[in-house]
Amino acid sequence: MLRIRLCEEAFVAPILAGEVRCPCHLYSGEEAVAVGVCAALTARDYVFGNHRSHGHYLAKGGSMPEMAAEIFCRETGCSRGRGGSMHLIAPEVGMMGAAPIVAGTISLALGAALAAAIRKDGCVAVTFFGDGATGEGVLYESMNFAALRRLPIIFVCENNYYATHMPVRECRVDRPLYEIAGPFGIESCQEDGNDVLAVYEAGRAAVEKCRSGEGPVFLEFLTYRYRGHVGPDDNIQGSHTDIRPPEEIERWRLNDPILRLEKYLRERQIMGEDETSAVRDEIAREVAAAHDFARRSPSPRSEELDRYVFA
Amino acid sequence: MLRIRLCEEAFVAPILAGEVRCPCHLYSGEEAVAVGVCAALTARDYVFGNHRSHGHYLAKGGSMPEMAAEIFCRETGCSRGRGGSMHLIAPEVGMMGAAPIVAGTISLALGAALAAAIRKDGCVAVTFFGDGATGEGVLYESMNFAALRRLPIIFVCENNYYATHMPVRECRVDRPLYEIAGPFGIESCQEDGNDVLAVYEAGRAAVEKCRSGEGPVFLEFLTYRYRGHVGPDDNIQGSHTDIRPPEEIERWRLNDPILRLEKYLRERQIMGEDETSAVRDEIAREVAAAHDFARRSPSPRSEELDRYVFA
Amino acid sequence: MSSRRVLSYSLAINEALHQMMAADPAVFLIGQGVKSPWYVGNTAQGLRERFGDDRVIDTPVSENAITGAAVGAALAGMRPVVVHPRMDFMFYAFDPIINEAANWYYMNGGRLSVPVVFWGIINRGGEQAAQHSQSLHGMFAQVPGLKVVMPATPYDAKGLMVAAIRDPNPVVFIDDRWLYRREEPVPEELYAVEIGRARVARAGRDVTIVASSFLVQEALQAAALLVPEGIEAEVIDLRTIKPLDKETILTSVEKTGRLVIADGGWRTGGVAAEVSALVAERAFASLQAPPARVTLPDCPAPASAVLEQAYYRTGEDIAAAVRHTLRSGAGG
Amino acid sequence: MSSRRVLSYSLAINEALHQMMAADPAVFLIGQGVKSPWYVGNTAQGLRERFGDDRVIDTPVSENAITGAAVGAALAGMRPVVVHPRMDFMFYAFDPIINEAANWYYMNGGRLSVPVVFWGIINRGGEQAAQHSQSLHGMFAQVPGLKVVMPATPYDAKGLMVAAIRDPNPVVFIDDRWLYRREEPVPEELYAVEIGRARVARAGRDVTIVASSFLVQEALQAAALLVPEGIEAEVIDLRTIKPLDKETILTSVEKTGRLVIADGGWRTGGVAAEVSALVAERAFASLQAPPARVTLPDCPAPASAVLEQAYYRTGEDIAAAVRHTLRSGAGG
Ligand SMILES: Cc1ncc(C[n+]2csc(CCOP(=O)(O)OP(=O)(O)O)c2C)c(N)n1
Ligand SMILES: Cc1ncc(C[n+]2csc(CCOP(=O)(O)OP(=O)(O)O)c2C)c(N)n1
Ligand SMILES: [Mg+2]
Ligand SMILES: [Mg+2]
Repeated sequence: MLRIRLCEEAFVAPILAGEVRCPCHLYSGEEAVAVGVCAALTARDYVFGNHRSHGHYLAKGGSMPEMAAEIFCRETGCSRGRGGSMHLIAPEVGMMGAAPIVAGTISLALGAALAAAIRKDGCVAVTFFGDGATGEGVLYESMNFAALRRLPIIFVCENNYYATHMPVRECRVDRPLYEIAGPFGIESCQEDGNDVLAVYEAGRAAVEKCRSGEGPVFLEFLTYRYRGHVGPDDNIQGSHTDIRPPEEIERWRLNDPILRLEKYLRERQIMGEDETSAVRDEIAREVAAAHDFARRSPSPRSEELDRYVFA
Repeated sequence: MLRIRLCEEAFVAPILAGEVRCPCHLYSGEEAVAVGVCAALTARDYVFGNHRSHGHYLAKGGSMPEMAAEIFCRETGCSRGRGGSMHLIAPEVGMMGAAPIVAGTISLALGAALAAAIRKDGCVAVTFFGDGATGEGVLYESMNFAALRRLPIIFVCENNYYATHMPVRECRVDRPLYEIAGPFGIESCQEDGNDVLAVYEAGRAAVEKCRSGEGPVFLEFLTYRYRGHVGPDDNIQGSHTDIRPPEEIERWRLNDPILRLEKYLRERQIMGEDETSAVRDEIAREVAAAHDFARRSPSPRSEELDRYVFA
Repeated sequence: MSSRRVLSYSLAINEALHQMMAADPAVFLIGQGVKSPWYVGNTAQGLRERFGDDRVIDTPVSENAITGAAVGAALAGMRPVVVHPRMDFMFYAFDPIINEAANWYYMNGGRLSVPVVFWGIINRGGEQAAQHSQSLHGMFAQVPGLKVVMPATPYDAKGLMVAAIRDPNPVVFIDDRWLYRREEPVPEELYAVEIGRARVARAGRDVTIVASSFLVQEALQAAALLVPEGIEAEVIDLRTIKPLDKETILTSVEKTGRLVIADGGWRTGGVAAEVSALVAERAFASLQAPPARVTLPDCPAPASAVLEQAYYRTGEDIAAAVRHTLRSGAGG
Repeated sequence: MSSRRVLSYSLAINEALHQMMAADPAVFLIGQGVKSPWYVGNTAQGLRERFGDDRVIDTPVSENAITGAAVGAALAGMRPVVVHPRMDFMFYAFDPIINEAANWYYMNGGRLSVPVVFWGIINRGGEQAAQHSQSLHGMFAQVPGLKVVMPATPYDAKGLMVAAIRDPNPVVFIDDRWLYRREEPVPEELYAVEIGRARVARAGRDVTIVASSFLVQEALQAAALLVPEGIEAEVIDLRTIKPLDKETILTSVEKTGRLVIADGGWRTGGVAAEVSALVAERAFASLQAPPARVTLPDCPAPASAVLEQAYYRTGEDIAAAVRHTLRSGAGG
């Protein structure tokens, strides 16, 4: 989680300086979801992300320097500078890609699960999507088909209470989100998405179900983003579209998944402050090196504009 | 119901003779749904149909001769021969149209309900669709939006247990269909779709709710088609795709909505056999006249091919 | 009022919406982000405050149903404008736009028309990459039953939005955020710009440049670049890409004998191909050189700004095509 | 085995599927109606019995998710064929086809390719009207990252299906039910027809007729009609409409100097427009007359058989266009 957090926060300055130009949807505050779920997966399992996937990519084991380079749109980026922040991919560790069309990757994960079912290879597919994606019909189509064929797919809904400027209550009636899976006969539950251990536990159980042919599973995690919808702060950046009450943000700051885990580790004397800060320093160095790598990397060459249209 | 039944059955011969060529999805067996629901509506309320809408059109008050002429693809048809069986329309009585893209008209009815809500004119919109349409995501999107804005729309699912060659159990898990509305906070229920009085009662209650701002409502009606998916008999017509067990068809034949109503009327001495057969004769004459009108009508002229591209 | 009042392109759209909503209670605006300038810039400003939540409707992320709802409301007598803050999102809504709206009037023998406006915003650049950069005007232009307008100026942005709303048919209104800050005098009164009518944006005798939307400005810039070289280009702003104003195009090419078409879509089968085919069919004898197309390459939009710069077309590219065309000898 | 074995167009597709599924366990077939000849004729016969429900998957009516699932399975290493028994239904699936599949390889810098086949069947005629008659090949041809094939013969139907499945990129495979009963000798062994390569279906010196899919047969019929008039038409079967085989087209027009393009899509912005624009650009000096297009009018498909007859194009229409072209004097 700390790797994600520090890496995310390190983008704030370059974004504000205009050094990073592509739209960055930062994951700060939501780290426990990606980390908890991905900890339950192996590198052969599949993850599909959305527009806010820095965390999914890192948690699944993607290379930090390649991610940073991609966000700087450099040739050394994981998508060779063709994709930017919203297209992070690392097939070698099962991060199959991410894309910003809301709900557009849910059916892709469905297909990966179908592939696993056809091959009977025991792999599991995970689709990460936001509360906003529950507005898109393709989610329901995907749940129906997954349930019908008992596919090994975990629908992970990151409910951070907002879809851009719209609170979830303006996007659907006031009923728990996870209930949408019920009519398809899909087991679903709502969990505290800021408690990484609870997330892991839910993820582990879901993976186990999927591996033993009892999928799919739908998991709703309640969480919160500390940053703007896009970039560090929607209000600073001019569009003044962050309508979230400051008290609400403050409340969630106190509920920080990283602070909570640190407290847990401290209280159980698993890891003291010294160790934590050593880890923090080490990660800070890793992040600095990744950014360095990105900054030093060349941009794609314009003569190679139409490379990669066809394989 | 009898008008629909006799009108439908009168198409069997011309279809088999190749005199009617457009794809006809006959409604025989399902009449109680259209009749019961539309009896609860006024001409100002909106109905949108699907591919199997002869019954919806007639029940809403569309002209039988114009429908027959349309099915014969004549210039005098309700769609002037441009649409055929799958495009029946009578805006003057609130039959707003029908179209065969599965689930494609659900959102149109949603829009009519939205129009009614904006104008606050008390009108109600009804969308008729089959069990097959519950596979399409746009239904869920429409339910969500309708619920969010409490729109006066009734989702009428005609569950006839099959979507072409697919039994409903191969289209979704074995759970009641009407449950899909629950997670959106939409009141829903399942009714006997072959009991016209029960359908009417459910329709009436739903209309009342919608008119008083307590919509939307979702109604699932269990019913059965006696004919093929398209045309009189899928097996006779060569594609051999009617996989329904003969006993099942037989069972439903005994559960005929028209026989049931006749029995009800007889038992309560509201209408005896004599009266019934007088009505039957009168309808037979009406149907014959409608078919006559259709047959005598001219086809569209080829010079007018591109009339009606733009208004 | 002074017709010298200057207005930006985006506020010209905003004014059209204000005036049409005030003039006709059947008009309403619906779509993702109408409450949020992040989505629609200032094109919707003041509308919600003035006309209320009932007629300015922000929505869940449900492009298919919301677009269909606009179509259905139009069938029920309203005049909806449904906005897609990025055209890329419209792929979810092709069924209601094409299968339903475009076909409805025809397949029902003219019994019900569909006075809906599908407003799609081109939102490209800024390293947003392939799914957040596309313009789908070339696809919509193929569809019978749809009209497609692409204003290049604030004046036309207002006038074409008004015309689109008034039109009894489904109209796809396409703007480009790169135009939003462009300013010019815009009349304060309500007016319409006729759909299906192009505009000679600059008269010239040596070559015809046909362009639309953002590329009209680039074409004018190309024309300016060419003046010192003794080349007088005629620039035609299509304004409507479906149906095309054939007469204006043909008249110009008959005069100049040479044609360069600038279009913001991909090369294959786009509007530029249609204009080229049209001219080849109808003004073949006038053509003194092969018609040239200046379009996006057949390549998705890249993220990297370096690649973006190579990807999008400019006045320089158009000028280069003109020079090349003028060097080509008389053919055929 | 005898290469004289005669097979119908639909069974040629069926054989391609049988052989590819037998050859490669990664190949599977998914879509509405693969169990039902009402949907897909006999193209899928015997597959379920042979390869089981796991690899021949009939589905609920959920075009969007099912098409997306095919894309996702391709990313996960499979070689899915997803069938749409009518192209009209594909409008629900434009997001996975275009936003996702077509862009994936590019926007991820070549990290993962998408070996999926989008099989769309043109199912028109029979008074099915506007929503059950459309061919969307012209739209797919616009999209970078997609290949689009339209076999006209049983031989090509088999060979192009094989090539489409083997191709590492998303390929749209389009057939027309009006071709299903056409028969010719088809080799029994597994073979591929190269994507991107046209075929001279008939050699001739007076005019080039470019056609694809069903209209190739009509073009050949037109050529036969013209022989008694002393006209020798060269007929080019495009086979692949994206990417176009430019060389074959240009070589022919350079020889004949005259061009008629027959395409089964609407007129505006279709494949015919692209071919016309291409030739005008690249073989302008050879053109002795305006290129002509024989396409559907810009009109939705009607129901009435009388109107259908006026709507769809035939060999007669192509022959008439050829005669007109030959009467046109040298232009330019
Ligand atoms: C199809 C589509 N419609 C609209 C958008 C614009 N959009 C970008 S992010 C977003 C909301 C996402 O909200 P949510 O799914 O809750 O994810 P979060 O940003 O909260 O993580 C929207 C609507 C989009 N990208 N794609
Ligand atoms: C978008 C779309 N996909 C597939 C079809 C093919 N199709 C025609 S009718 C039908 C099934 C309809 O079943 P259901 O909704 O239950 O209605 P019923 O025919 O039983 O009345 C299908 C899949 C279609 N018309 N539209
Ligand atoms: Mg959210
Ligand atoms: Mg059914």
